[in-house]
Amino acid sequence: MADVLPREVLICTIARLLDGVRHVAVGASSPIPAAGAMLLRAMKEADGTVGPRISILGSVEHNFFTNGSAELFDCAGQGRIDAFFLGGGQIDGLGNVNLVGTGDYPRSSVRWPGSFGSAYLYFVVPRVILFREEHTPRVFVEKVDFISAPGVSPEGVFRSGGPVALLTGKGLFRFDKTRPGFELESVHPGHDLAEIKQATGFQFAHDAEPRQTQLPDRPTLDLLRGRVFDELAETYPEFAAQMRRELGAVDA
Amino acid sequence: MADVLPREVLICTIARLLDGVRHVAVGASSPIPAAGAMLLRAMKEADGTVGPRISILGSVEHNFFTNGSAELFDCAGQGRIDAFFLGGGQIDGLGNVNLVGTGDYPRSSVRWPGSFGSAYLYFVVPRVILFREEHTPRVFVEKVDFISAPGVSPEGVFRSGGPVALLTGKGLFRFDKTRPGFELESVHPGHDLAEIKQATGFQFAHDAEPRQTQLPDRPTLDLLRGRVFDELAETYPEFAAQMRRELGAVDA
Amino acid sequence: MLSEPRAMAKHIEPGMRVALPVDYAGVSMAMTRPIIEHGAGDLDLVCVPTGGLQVDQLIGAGLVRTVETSAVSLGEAGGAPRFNAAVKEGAVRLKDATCPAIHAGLVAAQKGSPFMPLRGLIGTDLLRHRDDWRVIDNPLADGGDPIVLIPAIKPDVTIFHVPMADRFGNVWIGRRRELAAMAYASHTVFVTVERIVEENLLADEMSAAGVLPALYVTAVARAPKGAWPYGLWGEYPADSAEIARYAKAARTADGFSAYMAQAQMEPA
Amino acid sequence: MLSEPRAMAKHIEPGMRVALPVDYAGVSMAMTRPIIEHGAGDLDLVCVPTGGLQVDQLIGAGLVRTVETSAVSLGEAGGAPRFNAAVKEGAVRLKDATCPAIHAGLVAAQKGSPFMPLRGLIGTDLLRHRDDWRVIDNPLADGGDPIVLIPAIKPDVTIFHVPMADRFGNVWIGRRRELAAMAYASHTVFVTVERIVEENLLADEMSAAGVLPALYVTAVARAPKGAWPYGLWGEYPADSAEIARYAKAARTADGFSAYMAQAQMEPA
Repeated sequence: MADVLPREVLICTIARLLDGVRHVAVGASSPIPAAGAMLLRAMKEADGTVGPRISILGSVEHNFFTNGSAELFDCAGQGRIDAFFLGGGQIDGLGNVNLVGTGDYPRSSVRWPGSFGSAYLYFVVPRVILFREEHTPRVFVEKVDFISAPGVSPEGVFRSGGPVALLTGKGLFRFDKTRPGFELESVHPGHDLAEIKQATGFQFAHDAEPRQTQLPDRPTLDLLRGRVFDELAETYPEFAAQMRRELGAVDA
Repeated sequence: MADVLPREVLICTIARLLDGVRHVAVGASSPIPAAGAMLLRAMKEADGTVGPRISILGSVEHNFFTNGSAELFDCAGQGRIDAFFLGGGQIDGLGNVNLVGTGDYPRSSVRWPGSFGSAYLYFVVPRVILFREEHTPRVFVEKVDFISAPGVSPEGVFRSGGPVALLTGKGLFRFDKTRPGFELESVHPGHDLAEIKQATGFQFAHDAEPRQTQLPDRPTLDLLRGRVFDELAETYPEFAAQMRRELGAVDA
Repeated sequence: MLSEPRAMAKHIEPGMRVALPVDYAGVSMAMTRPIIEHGAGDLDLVCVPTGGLQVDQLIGAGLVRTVETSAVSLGEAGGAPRFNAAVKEGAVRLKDATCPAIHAGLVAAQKGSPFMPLRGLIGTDLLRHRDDWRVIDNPLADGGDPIVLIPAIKPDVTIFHVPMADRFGNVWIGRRRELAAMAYASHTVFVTVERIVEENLLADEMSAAGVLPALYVTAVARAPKGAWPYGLWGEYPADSAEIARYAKAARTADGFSAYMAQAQMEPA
Repeated sequence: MLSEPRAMAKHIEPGMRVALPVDYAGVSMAMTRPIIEHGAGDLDLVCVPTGGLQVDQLIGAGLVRTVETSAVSLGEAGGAPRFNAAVKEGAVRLKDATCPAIHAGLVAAQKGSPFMPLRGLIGTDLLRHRDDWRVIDNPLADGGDPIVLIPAIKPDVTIFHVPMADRFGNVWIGRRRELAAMAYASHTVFVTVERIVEENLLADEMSAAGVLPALYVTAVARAPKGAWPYGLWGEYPADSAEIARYAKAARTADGFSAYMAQAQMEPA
């Protein structure tokens, strides 16, 4: 399986994390989450069952909304969105996400765009997947400088959603909201526990010898490289082309 | 001026009461208020100024709304509707309106349709004109059996609107919210104070010899019988036809 | 996605909260008799924001437990006879409302909020009889500013009729956006339509603007003239003679039964 | 009703609260330079719900006092350089929000309500820095259910760009209904359009469904390619090369001034 690209591992892992959802929403510039959702849909349809509905924000092709930019949030508030992805300039060990900036607010030394819908969606979407390819101590910090959206809430606070997993370029973590904290579930090929520990600014639970992230089987890979990259190209042409270039380099 | 029909007096009085409004909303089955609003618009345009915008609920021709049946109320809440008409199965001397029924609620002995939007619009439309042709002690009672919408509110209650006048088949009253109560402003031709007192179940202020309701001049009447009845016929064909039949009978 | 009225009616269970639109917005009269045949009772109706023929017939058939509404009438044809009789007998529980309060409850559900504030209402007997509405002192003012909170209205089922849907379940509601509000707020949405079109209504920006997406639609059934004897905007006018005929017939329980027993369920 | 961008910009006064749409909804870039030329400052911007090029340019021109927004960025072209610089210098006051909170504030204004409740937010630093938001205990629950109230957002002016308007001032917004929400909530609404059409857009049910009625529109001006370098839905794509060119130029104040001084205000 040396011919599986790192990003293909990510896409296939996302498809697994999404298994069972009816409706997943994906941000406008999130080709890997979108590819994961499309792969799950393709797999379900290949099995003769119904795949998830995929709403891609900002896409015309995958826009099922007709009520302006408020509809995504209304839809989530109605319980009609089962899964969503969040990134973050900083993510800490309690699942807190910072999309605003570093240093003292409001005069942040580094300012990021802002919290977008995270301060709401993180509370009401049951399966939020934290996704950030860059796995460094700069991103995964002990404590975020600004809480755009908290990982957990005190008892009594209305919360039907929250983080279930954190997927990075090096590994996959599950979020345990009872503890609360992350637990390393698996390590991607080419990485190891020591490296992940060094790259992570927060403490996390882990087995002594964590297992490797599950790799896709041949039929899944065929589906991904065929139908899914075709579909992906409609919305993310540059990303799909790049993936295909990288595959070409591997084959050569 | 013997040739002015009683309903023409009502229509012309309504046009006077609406003077200065930018936007008036009229119920679906309210041809006389609609005619009054259309007459005002025609008079303004004849003077070379801008007449009021007229929204007729349920009309296609005069429907400026595109956001469903909530839009009228939103629009009123935004302060974009200056005048509205309310009737009522019962109206009392404090301007309280009952659109629900007589006797003990909820098992009303006579049940009317219900309060519609009155419990909101009466509070937020600055110039509400109470209009009921039938002027009897059955309608104009000392105290309504059910308050669909109150004529006045205690200090501190948000209220940017309320009743300004009560127009009936016999006369015109002004509403004085400081007292609070009605004051007879004028009596329509063919009626007198004694008759109105007998027909009204609540006390009201009045001059010893109240004046007669102002009658339309010739140009106003021409405008009404020409352009306004034409416009009215688009939305209320039966009412316009009946008015013209009655005018024909007078002329004959 | 594609169904037929009788099949959709079977999903209505006793005790469900059912939202129905105002007479001019697109009433699915085609669903009325299937619902009555199916016979699930103890329904809690929500009229958005007022009710008419359909509500009167469901009450006449004995299926209704409560009516939340701003009014019930047959318009030009007068009062709603079975509703009025049921009120007099105490056979239905009333939740008398005002139009924007019904809309506010639906918006709360649409937004996933437990309530919406609404101006007006204070000092009315509507408020006095609604123990589900709550008056609070506006927390954003300096005190002494009472305001009413309307709880979210979350219907189990919404039922309406519109001109068209596409094969994917996208439903064209045009400017009757209260139909979208009802659907957003509801668990299940049944729609009857004059016609099913081949093209995807979301594919063109012009038609998409008036679409309730399939996301919110449980099933769609074709029912030509499905609003009759009500009219349907942009399609056909109301049949006021038929509504008047009903109004007269339904003055008595027997007259109502005789009217409903008639075979004529669609215009000749 | 019919006007032109420069004339509309003259109605913007110092200290006004100005609502602007998200980059893909229809930004009236055609109004940006006229607003800057006119020069009214101390503006309180409300981004619905996020801001981009236009917001960055108004900040760069020194016209902005506060920014209420869920984010400001140039999308694929990266961070918004003048916004980021102003944040670092403390030159603008931030009212950091989250998308549904901006929508909630507009809906409150649309409904004539003083506030709207919103789930989420509790425990965020957004809430901690917003003294205009208020946490209350949900009065409809049994206690112990905190919820945030968002006050009504009532902009003085809303400005956006769409494909068309008719001669009567009816504006076609299609499915971008946040533009309607902004207009409902605002005192004054200025719209630029690609074209003015002859027919009344309200006369046909299909086009009417996507119309913001003239009732809410203060003035309309024709401005072909008026969203450029942003795209306009159903009309033309974004010019990402131009946006990237701006992003690079505006890294410094001088670069920004040089870019804005260029004569090219429309695509070649």
